[in-house]
Amino acid sequence: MLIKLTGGTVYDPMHGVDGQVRDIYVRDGRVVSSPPADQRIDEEYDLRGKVVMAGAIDPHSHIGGGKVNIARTLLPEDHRPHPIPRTALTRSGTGRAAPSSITTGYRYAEMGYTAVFEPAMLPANSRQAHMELADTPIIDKGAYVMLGSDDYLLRMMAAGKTQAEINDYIAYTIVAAQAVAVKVVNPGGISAFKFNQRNLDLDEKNSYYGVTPRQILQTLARGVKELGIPHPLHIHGCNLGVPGNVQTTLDTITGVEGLPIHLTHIQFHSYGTEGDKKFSSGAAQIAEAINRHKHVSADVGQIMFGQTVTASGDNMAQFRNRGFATPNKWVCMDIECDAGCGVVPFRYRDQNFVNALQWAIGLEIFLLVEDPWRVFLTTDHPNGAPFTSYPHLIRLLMDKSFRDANFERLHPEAQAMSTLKSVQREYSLYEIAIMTRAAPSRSLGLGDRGHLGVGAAADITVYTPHGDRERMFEKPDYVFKDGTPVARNGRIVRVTDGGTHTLRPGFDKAVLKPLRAYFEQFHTMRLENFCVSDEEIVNDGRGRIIVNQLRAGSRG
Amino acid sequence: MNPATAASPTAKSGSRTHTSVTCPFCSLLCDDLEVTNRGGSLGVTAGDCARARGGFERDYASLSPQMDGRDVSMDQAVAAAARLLRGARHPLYGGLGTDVAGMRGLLALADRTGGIVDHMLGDTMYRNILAMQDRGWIMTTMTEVRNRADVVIFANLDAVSDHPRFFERNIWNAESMFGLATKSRRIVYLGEGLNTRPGVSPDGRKPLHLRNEPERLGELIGALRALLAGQSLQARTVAGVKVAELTKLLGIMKGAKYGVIIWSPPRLPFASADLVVEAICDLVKELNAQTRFSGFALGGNEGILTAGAVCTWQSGYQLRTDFAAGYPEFDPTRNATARLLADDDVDLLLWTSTFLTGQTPPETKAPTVLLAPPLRGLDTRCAVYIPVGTPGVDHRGQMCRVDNVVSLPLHQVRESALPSVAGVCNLLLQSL
Amino acid sequence: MKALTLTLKAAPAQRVDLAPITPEKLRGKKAAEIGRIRLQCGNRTVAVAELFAVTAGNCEEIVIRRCTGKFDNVGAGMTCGSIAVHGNTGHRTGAQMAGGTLTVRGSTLDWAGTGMAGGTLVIHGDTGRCLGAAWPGDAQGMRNGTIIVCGNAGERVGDKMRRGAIVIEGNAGDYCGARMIAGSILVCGKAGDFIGYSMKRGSILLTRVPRLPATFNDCGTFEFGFLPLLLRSLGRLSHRAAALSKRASARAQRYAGDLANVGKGELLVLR
Amino acid sequence: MNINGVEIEDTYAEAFPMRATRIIVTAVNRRWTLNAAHAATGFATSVIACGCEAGIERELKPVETPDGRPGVSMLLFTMSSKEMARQVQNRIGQCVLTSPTSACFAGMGPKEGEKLALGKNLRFFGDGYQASKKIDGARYWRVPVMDGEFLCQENTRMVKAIGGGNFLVLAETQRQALAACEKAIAAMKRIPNVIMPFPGGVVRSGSKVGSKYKALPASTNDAYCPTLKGQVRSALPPEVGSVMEIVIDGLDEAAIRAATRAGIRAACSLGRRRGIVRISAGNYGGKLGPHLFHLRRILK
Repeated sequence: MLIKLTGGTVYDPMHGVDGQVRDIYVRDGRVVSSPPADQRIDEEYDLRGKVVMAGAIDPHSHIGGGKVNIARTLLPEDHRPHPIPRTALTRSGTGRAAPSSITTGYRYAEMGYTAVFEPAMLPANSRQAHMELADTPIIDKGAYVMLGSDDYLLRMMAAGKTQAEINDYIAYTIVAAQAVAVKVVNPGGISAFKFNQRNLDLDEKNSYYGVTPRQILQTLARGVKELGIPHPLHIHGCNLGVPGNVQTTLDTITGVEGLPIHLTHIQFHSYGTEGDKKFSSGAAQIAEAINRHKHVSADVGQIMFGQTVTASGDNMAQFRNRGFATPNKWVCMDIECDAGCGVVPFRYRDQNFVNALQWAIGLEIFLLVEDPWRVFLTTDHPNGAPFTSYPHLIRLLMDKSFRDANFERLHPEAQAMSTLKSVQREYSLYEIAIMTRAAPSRSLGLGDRGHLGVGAAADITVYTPHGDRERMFEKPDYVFKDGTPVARNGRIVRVTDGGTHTLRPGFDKAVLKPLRAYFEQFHTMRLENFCVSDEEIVNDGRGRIIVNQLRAGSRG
Repeated sequence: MNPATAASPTAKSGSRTHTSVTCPFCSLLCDDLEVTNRGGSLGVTAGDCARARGGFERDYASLSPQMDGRDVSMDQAVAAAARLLRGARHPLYGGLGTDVAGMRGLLALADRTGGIVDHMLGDTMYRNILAMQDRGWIMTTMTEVRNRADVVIFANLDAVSDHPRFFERNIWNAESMFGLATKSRRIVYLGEGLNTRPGVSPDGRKPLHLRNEPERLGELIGALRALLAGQSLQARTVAGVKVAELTKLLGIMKGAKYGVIIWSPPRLPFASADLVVEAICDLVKELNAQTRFSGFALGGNEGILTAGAVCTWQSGYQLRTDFAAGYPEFDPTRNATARLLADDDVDLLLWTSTFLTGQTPPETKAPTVLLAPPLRGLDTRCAVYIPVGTPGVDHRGQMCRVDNVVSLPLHQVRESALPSVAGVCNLLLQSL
Repeated sequence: MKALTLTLKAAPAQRVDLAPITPEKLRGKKAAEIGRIRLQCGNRTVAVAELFAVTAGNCEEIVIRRCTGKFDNVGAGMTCGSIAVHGNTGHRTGAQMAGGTLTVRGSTLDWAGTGMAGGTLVIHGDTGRCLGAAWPGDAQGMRNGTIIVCGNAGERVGDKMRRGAIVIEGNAGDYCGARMIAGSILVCGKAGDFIGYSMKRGSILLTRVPRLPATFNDCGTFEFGFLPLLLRSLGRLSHRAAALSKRASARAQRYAGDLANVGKGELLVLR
Repeated sequence: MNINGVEIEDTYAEAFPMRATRIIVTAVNRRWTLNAAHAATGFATSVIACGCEAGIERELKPVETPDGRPGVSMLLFTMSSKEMARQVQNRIGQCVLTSPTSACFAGMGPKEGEKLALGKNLRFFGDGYQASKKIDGARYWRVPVMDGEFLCQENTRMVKAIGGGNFLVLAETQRQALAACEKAIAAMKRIPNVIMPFPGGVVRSGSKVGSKYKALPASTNDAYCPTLKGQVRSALPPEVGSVMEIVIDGLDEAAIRAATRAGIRAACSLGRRRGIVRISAGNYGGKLGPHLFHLRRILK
């Protein structure tokens, strides 16, 4: 089956293609070079006047795993006004802030996304995360395994184990949990909360292990690098949401000794304490630090106004924020001496000073970070806003007058505290293609995804250009997943099952013996059963494992 | 093959022994069982308890699919069941005693046929879910209890009656991660008619036992909350317990470094028990202003947590969800099995039960399709009976554990020709 | 102009969602159009005309005859006009109603008046559980309006009620006024166990001392100036309330609680 | 024009816009309604120094009050809505809330004028133990106090009104002037929507604008002081030995006209034979207010 996409205006930053008119050929799910003139074309799509990009990639969206299902359970009132009826083709579902898994797959595909990454998979919960992701159709999935408050790591660090030994444990955990990257959330803080510590600053010791967040960050970042994990350590830092945490974030950037790191939902970590209300934007400092430190990338975690739910592994922060729960109900969990989670519904309001400034801070970071290869477009779904607000966010980045009009509706004191209006920058389509495709793909080491070169997987999204960029990005004309047309004008036309991105870093099998003993001694499940097997993911052919390459030169 | 996994049975002299087997017959999902298969008959040789033995060691009869009591082929049975489903104006998918894959299949059917899903223990589940949906909670998981809890309060339950190995695995475990001497844990029982012997510590220390009237537990918890808030009560006794004793209990709770209060929805068998659960959850939240305290819910047998979890991620709602309108609608009282059947609201019952109990569907005028293992003595008098295997015995599977966070793989411990629930659902879906 | 009348022809086998039949949704529609409205019945839909004989009339004033407990959401969401039901109704009768008058000359099943925001709901017979209560997950039950039940009510009358008034002329089940946030409930007959469970604020008016929860403290007997106002107001819709309004002094014994939860609610036993 | 031989001078009373509200106070019996109402409307003769002008409009029978107890309706008049809020809060807070068995209600319809806080702020006296009740669309606050519970409606309404209606009774002697005024007040009290804010409804110290003392904005109306007849340009005929004034605040012109008519007629009922010489009115040449009440037109 040979498909020709004819005459589209192509944006493919991985190959430096910035709006050139090109034909693209797809055979058996892959982009191929132009065939001989006499080759029969099975299907042709006339894309003259259309914008063509690779399928979009969301590197940070909470779409599966225990805390998401807790959020779903917690919010029947958010589902009720948002029913999704079944069709002859698609299953029914519900929800907006925490949509059902099947609906999540459809919605992403309809928006032209072809891969989404769950960023906070607890090892103890990895099986359920994969089960939920398996029920998220069409898109490819992947998950970052959460380390840093797990007893085994902290125990190893407290005992002075070597980096090599720790690397084996990290590698083992990635493989066992079927992960594609490593995430750390409030390093050591989730554990500290279980010992009744209510805050844990970068250099504050966990009261039981005596280990500090800085040490954990360094150890994990180094391990990730040495193991050749493509994506740098994915960091949700200390002091999330605390005014003044901009300093913690700057210290984190400089505190990892040049090791590559990715700072996630950095908007929530960019707060100063200036002004009458002791809350101000640290965006300029953060952006300046990212511009200067080339080893750092970030995603923003933009907030949008309206009802959502915050779901995080950081139960220390979530417990601290419980008073803001709207509606007034929330869940915190301590989990398996491994991690935790907190789910707090939240309503961001443009007439609330803090919320308004949070909105502005996120956009300031987007616009002040110069290199779009190092800042990714996220709302930390659903923490900042549901992922369905991406087209709106893209318009805010691409359209200054629209952005200013929205800015002028903010709480006046927040306007006074923000420099957003003085920022002239408008993102180009090329830059949007970088931050939503090429950059996440490169950062995660997805190889054949996120670009349109020969050999690339044919995940392709086609838009009709429109002055209103929100309209343009809301409902792409065509979405191809592995060469199959799955959505047309924002409607699903074919339901497929995506694959699961994983990594297979090598580790010394000697790590298994103490771990197995440790599980039997302390845990409530056996090591063998803790591992998520390949066949659980393949699931009789419904799923597929994609093993990504480690970075060259690594130990793997 | 994922190189990190390594579980394979050992074979010797005609028998095969499977280790690290997960037991699907109670929601603890103990996975340290050893199951020996001698020519297809199973024996639990390590990690056993009455439930595990009752599940693994039960006998199957050689039952074929049936229609109205007559043996038919699988194809005929599936066709008949599909015909019933197609014609149904409001089918109920009940029982739901199955694994993740089975539940996925049943939900696909329910969505397609506009049916209702409810579990045989749906009443018990909603004691927790309603409380959680109204107020949220602070909860903990089994490994945390095992390693961290210094005060453990059992509210209206003894744990061992429904989960025989709870104390062995989580309370009197020999070692703990953080140097907690498990023998020194403070155990408290609330309620009557409890087997409190397991609560005596290995060094002989007796638990504290307050004998409240079980159905007035909510009032007792309310009194603890009032006392914690600094209120004074005119009442001298609460639910049959002296206020002075409650004050003492509150002192123990406030003094905990990591306290855990455990309840079990099936052990709150009275109306509006969700309000009692809510009170417990509120008390836990309030205690966390100073110290660390968590809730922990037992119950959840017969796969209800699995059924609820899968239904939630696929539809947004827990069970008692109705797909009749073309999208999920949730009504925890109207969509309750007993009520739907009593009021003749549904015209077809598809009943699934593969674990320890519930293989006899409830009485109803509506035609019934039964998916259950071919247990000896099974009553198969219904419109269509389709024998299925037991997940974790006859085929692989996955289930969610009692603490709602951990899921475990289920293993196949004997050869079986029986289809899985998921397999039958797929056949039905194709025949609709 | 006489009322628009729907007369049930034959009882349906499955439950029917009657939410599309309210004055504001039918406004401007002719009888034939109304007859063509599809109602969800089990997993199919049926036309109104298949179930009911439709007699043209003023849509602001709807009469439903021979109604049965298979009909859910009767009058749900109505904002104006009136619906008079002859017969029984199913679940969620008058749910989320915000105005107008809904009268059921029979009994209802559960969740009548859940999330009600205004208007008047009168049930001549009995009602099931969770009258005027909050739907699972919702922060508030009844937010305004008045409910009168001439018969008995099941458990959890006014659960999480935020404002408005409920009169139960007969008996109320257990957990009456559970988690009340504010508002008033009058029980003329007997109230069940666990009254006022976890109530924050609000008043439950009783004619006899109930089984008192341990987390309510006796405050004594006093004159309450608001009682005559409230009883007179309720008396316009309820004979029993009117009788109490004439008979009772403003004196009542006050029990404060639930001390487990703020404790600013009260049980008032009329003297 | 004359009535019973009393001359009605061809002049007018000059009145000015004010804000007004009506508040109903009830209590266990008549005595305690009056105790509360007298205190609440006390020291409220003139906005010049009292901030407000207030008085009892009438007593209410139990069937007329919201809670079925004896009551009193009071009218309060101020120069601004802000001052009204302050006066109501202070007077109800200090004089009604404090008065045993009292309760306090709005005396105006829910659609009239604009909203005015009544119990809305007073409730905070309850220190968190106050409770609200909404009955028939109106919110009430229940404030726990030492004798039980103080019930106070959350809001009343405030309307545009008129202050400074008046007439002067010119008589031969002090005693005769007072007798005429007492008659007038008795008649005027039957008129709704007005109060006569001075003690007993009568003022003997009418004033003129300005003073020889710079600090004073007003001073005695020397032209009407009988004892100065020989020293100043007196407005009094020789036979007049005493002048008294009745000041009227009312919700609208019609009410003031009705009160003026009833008052003058009653005063004149004593007639010239009993020493009542003339009825006049105070004005400032039309400079002070837009409302002019021509005596002769009113009495026609």
